[in-house]
Amino acid sequence: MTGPQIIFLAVGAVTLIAAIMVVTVPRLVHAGLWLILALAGIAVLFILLDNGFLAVIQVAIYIDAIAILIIIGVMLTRTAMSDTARQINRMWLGAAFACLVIMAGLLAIVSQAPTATAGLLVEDQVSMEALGRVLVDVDGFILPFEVASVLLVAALVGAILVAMTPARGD
Amino acid sequence: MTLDWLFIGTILVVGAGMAAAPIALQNILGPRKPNKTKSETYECGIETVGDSWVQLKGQYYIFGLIFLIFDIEAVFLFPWAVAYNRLQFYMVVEGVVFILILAGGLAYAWRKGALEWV
Amino acid sequence: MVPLSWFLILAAAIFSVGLFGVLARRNAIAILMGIELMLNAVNLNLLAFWRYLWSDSLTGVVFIMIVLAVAAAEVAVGLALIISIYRRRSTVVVEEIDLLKW
Amino acid sequence: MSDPFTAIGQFITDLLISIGIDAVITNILLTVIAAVLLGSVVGLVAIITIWAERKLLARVQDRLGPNRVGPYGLLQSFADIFKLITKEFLIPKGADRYVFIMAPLVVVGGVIGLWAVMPLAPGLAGADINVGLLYIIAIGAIGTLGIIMAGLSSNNKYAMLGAFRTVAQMLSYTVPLLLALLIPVMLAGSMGMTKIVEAQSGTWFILLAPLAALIFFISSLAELGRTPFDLLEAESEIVAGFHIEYSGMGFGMFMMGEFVHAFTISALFAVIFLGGWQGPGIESFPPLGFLYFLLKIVLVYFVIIWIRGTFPRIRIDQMNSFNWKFITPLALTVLIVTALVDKLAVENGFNRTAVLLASNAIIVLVTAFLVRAHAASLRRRMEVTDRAPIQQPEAAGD
Repeated sequence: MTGPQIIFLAVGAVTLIAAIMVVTVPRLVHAGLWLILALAGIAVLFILLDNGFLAVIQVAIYIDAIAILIIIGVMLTRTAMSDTARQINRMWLGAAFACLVIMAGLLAIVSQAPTATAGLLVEDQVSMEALGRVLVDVDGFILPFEVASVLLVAALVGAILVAMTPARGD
Repeated sequence: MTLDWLFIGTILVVGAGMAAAPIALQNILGPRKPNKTKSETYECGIETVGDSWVQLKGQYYIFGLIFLIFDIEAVFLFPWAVAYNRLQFYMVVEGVVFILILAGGLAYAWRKGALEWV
Repeated sequence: MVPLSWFLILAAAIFSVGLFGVLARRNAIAILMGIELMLNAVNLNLLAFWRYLWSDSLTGVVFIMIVLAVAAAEVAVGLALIISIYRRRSTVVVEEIDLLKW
Repeated sequence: MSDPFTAIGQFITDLLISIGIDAVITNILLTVIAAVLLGSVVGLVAIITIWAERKLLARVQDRLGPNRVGPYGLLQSFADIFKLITKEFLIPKGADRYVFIMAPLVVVGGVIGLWAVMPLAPGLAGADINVGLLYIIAIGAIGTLGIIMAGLSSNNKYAMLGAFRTVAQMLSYTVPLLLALLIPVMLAGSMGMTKIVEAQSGTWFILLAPLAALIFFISSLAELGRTPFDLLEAESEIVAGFHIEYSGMGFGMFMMGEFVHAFTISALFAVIFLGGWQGPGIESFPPLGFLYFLLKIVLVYFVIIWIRGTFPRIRIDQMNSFNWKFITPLALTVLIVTALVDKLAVENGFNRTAVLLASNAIIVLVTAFLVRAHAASLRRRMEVTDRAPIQQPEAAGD
């Protein structure tokens, strides 16, 4: 057992428990807070995978923006469904079974995964400058880069259009 | 590199500890005589009616939404900004186009009246 | 060093948990949370593969950034739809919004 | 190897290895000790900051300020701490116990965590990661989460409304903050905080990007919830907002988080725009850099207190439109103009400082003209309708 392995097991266990809590706790606000813990666990795992940039943007986007937005959404729609109401639908046993089957399938595939060892990273592979360059290079990812911008604007426009439509009697 | 992240993890824990220690200390030193009136919700002396879950305005969602979109924009733009000094002119223009598209989104929200505090 | 398979197993487990949330939860926002968990598991998988097998190119990192952008757009529009439905129908239970038109 | 901090670190490392501790464990141990030390020092600095702020604010308002406990009232903050510690920690009825207690921890932890990447002196920075600035943004916004937790768990209508208003304000003002921070990154060519400071060895960024510095400063004030943006915690008008149900040290920790945050923002401004530890003579004697850094922090912090003592509070709709209709479009314009002009200037061999200053000046002039025209049209409309001036001319205006 090396240091990273111990950290992986601890963080992985916390992440998994948090994920299970997200889908099982009855109070939705608590589910949101557990979701934040799970996302933070994933960020630590990103650091273990030697990519500090993605770890930081995981916190910046998922925890600071998406999770907060979800909690705001929970608060806005809270009166529609009380926390004491049934949160799990009638077919949850079937769903659990299906998930177990899928997990078994995934594990079967994972068992065939190559036993690769991580090579040493050279500075260039984690350098922000190379990443910034490849994002706007015509031989790089210029198209996804600009399309991402269009996608974000489309989401912004669409969400404002849908959420701002006045309801009856509003 | 790894030690840097260890440092960050430790200081985050220490930071939380800096807040936890006084609160724990207060729990030991401070008095603890709870009574019914004391643990009532504080509402300037008026008795609380109903539960605390007031209906929030949809406006908060719009602000969170615009923040989310610009947050992601920034994440895409920060690597671009780091590489800025070594980029050719057309690459800078691509970044500017990226910003302009999002500025268009902001202009739409403005025209639609989503930015007003109601 | 942590073996690659550990990351893959953890990602598979988180993915399945998220899928359970999507299939079994009644509240639409809880379903969105399940989807976020699944996307995160996918990201973890992508980054593990990038680190162990393709660390000589930046494709994996850019891929994850795009997934983040898509996840954000999905949450933005999804929540807007849920809020809109809530305003019109006063419900967020997915079983009760199974009509295409009302 | 020449600077004393590396030398001291090396000395302690050698010492520990020589008494038979494994090299890796030594490194880990030293890192943890350094982090604990830095975190505690920052936490303690807040106590002095509170005294300094109260004293200065009192002088601005022609009062004496704390002067009973200790010389010049220096021990006043400690007296306050002892008072708060001996109070009862109330958890209101129906509150969400664990979330309620966790909330101040998240707020304070997030603020102190910012110091991890702060370059304190040449060769002395807690963690020199290459995404330092993005880390600042990510962890800096964690406070929002703490506020939401406090609001949700208090089981109080006012706490909840206050929390969501605060969150809306913080989220809104993060947008111009993000856009303004892109400019120093562009100029420095790095997100590492140490690299940003090193890039300012010639000219400080406040000269290259004065508007970005101003936008960063204003939106930081709003994130802090400081005057003139303290309308959400206005003690004299509405109850305290999201921390209404916190008593004793729970409240004290939110307070401490706020003061440490103000201090941290000053430090960030000093690092990003005022050259951090840069100053004359640091090459020959690096520890001097620490002194320069401290001086710059105190300078910025003084300006924050000065503003607090001077400006009135703004209304919530003014706060909102000031952000979305003035600062954010301005930040977008500054970003685009800087990106294009700087590239063209550098490619054609112009002087970077002169060109950037000139473009900033032009933006200021155009903005002033537009705001003037807008205010004039508002005034005209008011005269035509002959109504009482319900709506003030744009908060940003004259």
